[in-house]
Amino acid sequence: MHAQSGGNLIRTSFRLGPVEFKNRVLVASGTFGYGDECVSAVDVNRLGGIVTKSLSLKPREGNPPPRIVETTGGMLNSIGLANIGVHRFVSEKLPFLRTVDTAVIANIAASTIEEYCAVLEILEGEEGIDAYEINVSCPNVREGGLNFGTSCPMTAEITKQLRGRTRRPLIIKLTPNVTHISEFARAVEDAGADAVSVMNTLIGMALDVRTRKPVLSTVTGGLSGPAVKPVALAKVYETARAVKIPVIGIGGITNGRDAIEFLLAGALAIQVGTANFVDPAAGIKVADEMKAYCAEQGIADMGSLVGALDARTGVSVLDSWL
Amino acid sequence: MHAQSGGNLIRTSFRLGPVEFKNRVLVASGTFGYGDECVSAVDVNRLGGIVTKSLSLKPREGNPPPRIVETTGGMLNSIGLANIGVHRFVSEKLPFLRTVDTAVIANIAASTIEEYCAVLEILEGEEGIDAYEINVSCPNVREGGLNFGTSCPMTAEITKQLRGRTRRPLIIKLTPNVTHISEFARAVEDAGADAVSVMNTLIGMALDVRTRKPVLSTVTGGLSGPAVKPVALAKVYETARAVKIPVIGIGGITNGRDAIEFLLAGALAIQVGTANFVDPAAGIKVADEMKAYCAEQGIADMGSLVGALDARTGVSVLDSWL
Amino acid sequence: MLQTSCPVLSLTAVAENVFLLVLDAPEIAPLVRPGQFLNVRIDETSDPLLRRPFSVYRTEGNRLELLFNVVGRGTHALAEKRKGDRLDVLGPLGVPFTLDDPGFTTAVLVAGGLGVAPMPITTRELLLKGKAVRTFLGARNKGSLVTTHLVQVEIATDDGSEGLRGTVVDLLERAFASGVPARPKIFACGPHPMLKAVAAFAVRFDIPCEVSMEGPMGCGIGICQGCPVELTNPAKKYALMCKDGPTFDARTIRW
Amino acid sequence: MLQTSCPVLSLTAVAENVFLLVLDAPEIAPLVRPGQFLNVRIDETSDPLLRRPFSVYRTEGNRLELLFNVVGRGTHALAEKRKGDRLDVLGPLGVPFTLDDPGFTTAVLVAGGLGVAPMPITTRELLLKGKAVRTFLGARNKGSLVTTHLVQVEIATDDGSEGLRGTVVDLLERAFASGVPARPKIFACGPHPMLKAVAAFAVRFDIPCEVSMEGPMGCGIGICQGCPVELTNPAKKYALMCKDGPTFDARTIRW
Ligand SMILES: Cc1cc2nc3c(=O)[nH]c(=O)nc-3n(C[C@H](O)[C@H](O)[C@H](O)COP(=O)(O)OP(=O)(O)OC[C@H]3O[C@@H](n4cnc5c(N)ncnc54)[C@H](O)[C@@H]3O)c2cc1C
Ligand SMILES: Cc1cc2nc3c(=O)[nH]c(=O)nc-3n(C[C@H](O)[C@H](O)[C@H](O)COP(=O)(O)OP(=O)(O)OC[C@H]3O[C@@H](n4cnc5c(N)ncnc54)[C@H](O)[C@@H]3O)c2cc1C
Ligand SMILES: Cc1cc2nc3c(=O)[nH]c(=O)nc-3n(C[C@H](O)[C@H](O)[C@H](O)COP(=O)(O)O)c2cc1C
Ligand SMILES: Cc1cc2nc3c(=O)[nH]c(=O)nc-3n(C[C@H](O)[C@H](O)[C@H](O)COP(=O)(O)O)c2cc1C
Ligand code: FES
Ligand code: FES
Repeated sequence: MHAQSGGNLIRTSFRLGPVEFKNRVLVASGTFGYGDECVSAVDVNRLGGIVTKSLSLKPREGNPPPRIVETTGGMLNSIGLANIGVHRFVSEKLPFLRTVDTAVIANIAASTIEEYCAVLEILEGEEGIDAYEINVSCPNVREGGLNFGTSCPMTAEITKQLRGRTRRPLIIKLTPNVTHISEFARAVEDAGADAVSVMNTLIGMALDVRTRKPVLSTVTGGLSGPAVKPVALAKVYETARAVKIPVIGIGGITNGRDAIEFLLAGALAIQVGTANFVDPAAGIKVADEMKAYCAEQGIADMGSLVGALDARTGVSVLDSWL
Repeated sequence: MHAQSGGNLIRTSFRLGPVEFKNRVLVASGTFGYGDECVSAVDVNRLGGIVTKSLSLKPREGNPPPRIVETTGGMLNSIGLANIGVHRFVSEKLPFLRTVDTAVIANIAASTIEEYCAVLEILEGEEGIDAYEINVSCPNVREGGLNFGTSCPMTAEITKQLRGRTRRPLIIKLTPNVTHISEFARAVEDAGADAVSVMNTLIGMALDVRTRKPVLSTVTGGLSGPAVKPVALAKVYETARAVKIPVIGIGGITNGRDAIEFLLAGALAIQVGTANFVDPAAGIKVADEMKAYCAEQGIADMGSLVGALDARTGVSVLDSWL
Repeated sequence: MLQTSCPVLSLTAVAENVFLLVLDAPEIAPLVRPGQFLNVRIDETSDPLLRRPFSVYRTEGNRLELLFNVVGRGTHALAEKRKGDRLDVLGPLGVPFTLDDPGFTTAVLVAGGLGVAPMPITTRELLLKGKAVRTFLGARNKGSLVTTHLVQVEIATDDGSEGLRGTVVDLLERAFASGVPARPKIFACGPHPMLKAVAAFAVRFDIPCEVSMEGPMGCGIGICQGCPVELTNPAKKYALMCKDGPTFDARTIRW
Repeated sequence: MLQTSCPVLSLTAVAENVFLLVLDAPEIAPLVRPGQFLNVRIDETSDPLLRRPFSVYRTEGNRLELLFNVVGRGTHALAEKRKGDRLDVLGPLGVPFTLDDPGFTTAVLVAGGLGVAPMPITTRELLLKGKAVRTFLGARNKGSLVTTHLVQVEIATDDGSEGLRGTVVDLLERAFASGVPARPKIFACGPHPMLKAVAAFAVRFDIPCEVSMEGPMGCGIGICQGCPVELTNPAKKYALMCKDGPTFDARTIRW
């Protein structure tokens, strides 16, 4: 896809395996519903892709309220993966998603490896899904609720199992709540993943000093929004230098400048999350601003920005005395 | 120390071993110099304590500019532990610090375990230091620059070595850039630490899309300020439930409400960092607002708030489906 | 649902800590149904980050009126707006009150505090539909009352500085004790405990009752799942306040 | 150094994208020395989080005047302030220009862009000290020039819309080519590349030169170590811009 901007033809598209994305802006899982909610306000066809809300095998009611709280420059959520379940997704949402002219990525969540596989196998039988994104930031019921995503072997095992069941692009969405995210990226690369998404939310917490209770019913929740952008950029940078498979950058992106920062740090594409709540058309605006940046800088192929960071100093992440 | 507030006597003081702190607000390492810079604008005697800039054995020039960049609701820094070194600290700064009526905590940084010990031993010979805080977020030159603070055995070893050399309270300042900070807290507790400070900065990054360079000369830096508060609170909560030694809460505290949140989550006391840059009197204001809160809520001893969070739901940190 | 940038026509203090904000919103204003709300972006900065939801108070042609209380940093910043400033507004949002229902002839409007906000637009529509309207307002004190554009108003204040000393539910009890209106239906808006009491009252008198709920919202448009309201329905535990509400049949809510 | 809350007396556009902000600051204004700066808290929110540094443009009794360019969100928000709004100000900060130096009789003020900001207060003090003053201003174009409260002004603009077409250093070269002032000392303020060129010029003519530097600051008061300026001194690699500067002898800087 070529976009006319400032008199220049700018190549905005990219490929992931067999899938062509018209631009590098996707909307992040859990921040755009199933793609049909915003239709009246947003022309979804102008997005590079839609990542669905995490789908589980059975419908999930989600956590009790309150589920969200605003923090400085961000928000905490503990939605509890409320979703209609993969079966209703297939019957109620997929028909619409087949009609849109943008890539559709089904995000999968589960509490056992078997459940991940089961959800994927149901979706494998359906047309209209371009790729899978696997949410590993889920409690593993077999391991006393320990998060899959904080265990490198578990994350690799999920990847391996799913890889054996699909030829569609498989993207593993990593959690930032680990010491070295690049270890996880390498593990899933070895297990056959086609790409990694970096990052899911940071664990955070807020208290109400009047009631002395946690604001969220689950005590802690996931932090997202502009506040986390610097952390996400560092994680993308760490990951992109560690693996050969593409990295999709996520975390606090609200405008085209933010998105370009992620590309420079090594992201092939980016996802817009929390910003959709502030402005349902945020994804489209980000895409337009990225094009405007390229026009201004005389960049013909946006892909040339990926990893094009000029790290003048030789100092590495770990040398820096903070 | 009792403070009159709203007609009530409120106990604001607390003890850590032999040291009595007049209130629960300290200023964080690296955000208040050596305590003498702000004297004209701030009555340091109204603070619970001053934590010095990290002291190393030799003076350190610090990193090349730029060393700081503002981010949404926070800032990144890569100061590079610029400091005058422990010898000049003793001769030039300690005499002043002996005259102030507040607790003085010397923060120590080093690139080998021997250097940690050497700095501590020099300070052991001096009056006027009430406690030590050990900054383990430093690259270990022996391990190719790997951060001491992300290795549990290293962090424990530093603690053990220093414990053998002092009877003054020993506080280990933990990095949040690990999967389970509570493991580190338990390890230093076992190694003889008297308390832990939670948390140092999160690793983050910012890019200049015009020059395509990292903004900081070190590429990545440490994120601090209100943006990180939710993460810090969750880390304090996780730590306080894992160890018996006190936790000192740090991260994004700018007002009394923030500070009370940390106490409820389990912090015995708190430190104010980045907020000092916005308002050099931030620490004093936080202390005043904490007292006002207690007066309003009819709390006679601020200590009764420590860990007094009412976690109504039984859901634990790890059960929550983010 | 539309997203438009609306110039402020005026901002006036109408009671203690209560402001009336009038926007020029030719696209949105004509579409609003009583009980719907707007999701307003306070400014372009990230502090506050999220939009803030407000009921529509009144519309008149292209004019869109909101009534708001200053409670935190968002509403504080909103109260600083001046004529000509522009606000990015999403709306109209949510499910309106069901005013067509032929089953009632008297609408009983019950509002606590800023719960009065959706009542003027609701009143106008009810009167157009030929319904009788009675209005019961509860407030902290006389100074915080906003009674304009309402009809048949009865008042309760916490401190007794105007009307009955007590809650709006006490007021309702008293009024109904001296005669239940013909074929009534209650429309209530206010703090959760008040709505709960009104819902219980409605059950006791077996009167249909719709409530307009409040609570934290992430997006206001059904994409974040951040605003669950617990239902009595065993098959569907939660509804979304922003999309399935904010108005609900009171009997469907688990109070 | 003092911290006070100062009411805005006026805010006026004085050139393209340039504003003059006048504050009522009875505690700070009388203390300010030429070349010192203020660290201004833009508002109470966390976006932007940090204060913003501005040179003092002029003082007059209790009046404290700043001149600023709108470049980002902080200065954008500052340009929205209105009379009566209050700003939390830290100041006066930093090391002033050394104007007492008996070694010079003619002060050569060199400013690029908003580097003109500290020149009026400096000019007044120099004239009071009986020094001769010559002023060289560089700007993008005529519309962005601010020439008030200056004396003996010569101008260069990038587009030639006023004065010489070229840089302020070109202007300086030309002026000095037609005669070097008696016992001169340069005081320069502007973007880093310009200061570097002026410093090289001063070395070439062997003229004493002080520069006022700019760059990101964390605290403005010496407690964050965030504002290093690299020195030529082998024993001391960095000075702090906020505490040891912003004015420096140009020869001490590693350009
Ligand atoms: C559908 C709907 C319609 C509303 N209509 C109106 C209206 O017409 N007029 C009006 O004044 N207010 C209305 N509200 C409430 C209004 O949205 C909040 O007062 C506002 O969001 C607070 O923003 P703030 O930044 O000032 O407060 P914050 O700083 O965010 O919070 C301050 C305090 O208010 C509480 N609070 C925050 N958000 C809400 C909320 N959404 N509901 C209740 N309490 C909250 C917080 O818990 C906190 O105690 C409505 C809310 C909803 C959901
Ligand atoms: C000692 C000192 C005195 C100053 N005096 C004046 C003055 O009198 N008038 C005036 O208009 N400006 C002055 N500045 C510059 C002024 O501080 C910046 O323009 C301002 O901080 C930008 O804030 P912002 O939020 O609008 O921009 P931001 O959004 O923070 O940044 C916008 C752009 O400006 C750049 N920038 C940010 N901060 C600075 C800075 N401190 N110096 C240079 N570039 C910066 C950024 O890199 C970015 O490209 C001075 C700076 C210093 C250090
Ligand atoms: C309300 C909310 C719900 C989310 N739900 C999901 C989800 O179901 N699955 C998932 O993988 N990520 C989920 N996320 C994480 C986002 O997709 C994204 O990774 C994260 O929010 C960081 O990006 P942002 O800062 O742009 O929001 C959710 C985030 C938010 C704020
Ligand atoms: C500019 C700057 C310098 C710092 N220097 C040190 C240091 O020398 N030693 C240390 O242990 N922590 C240092 N820190 C970390 C702070 O002490 C604190 O742990 C962190 O900033 C989080 O708190 P805050 O959000 O309140 O700033 C520094 C932080 C900043 C912002
Ligand atoms: S507020 Fe986002 S779904 Fe209701
Ligand atoms: S800006 Fe903090 S030391 Fe200079």
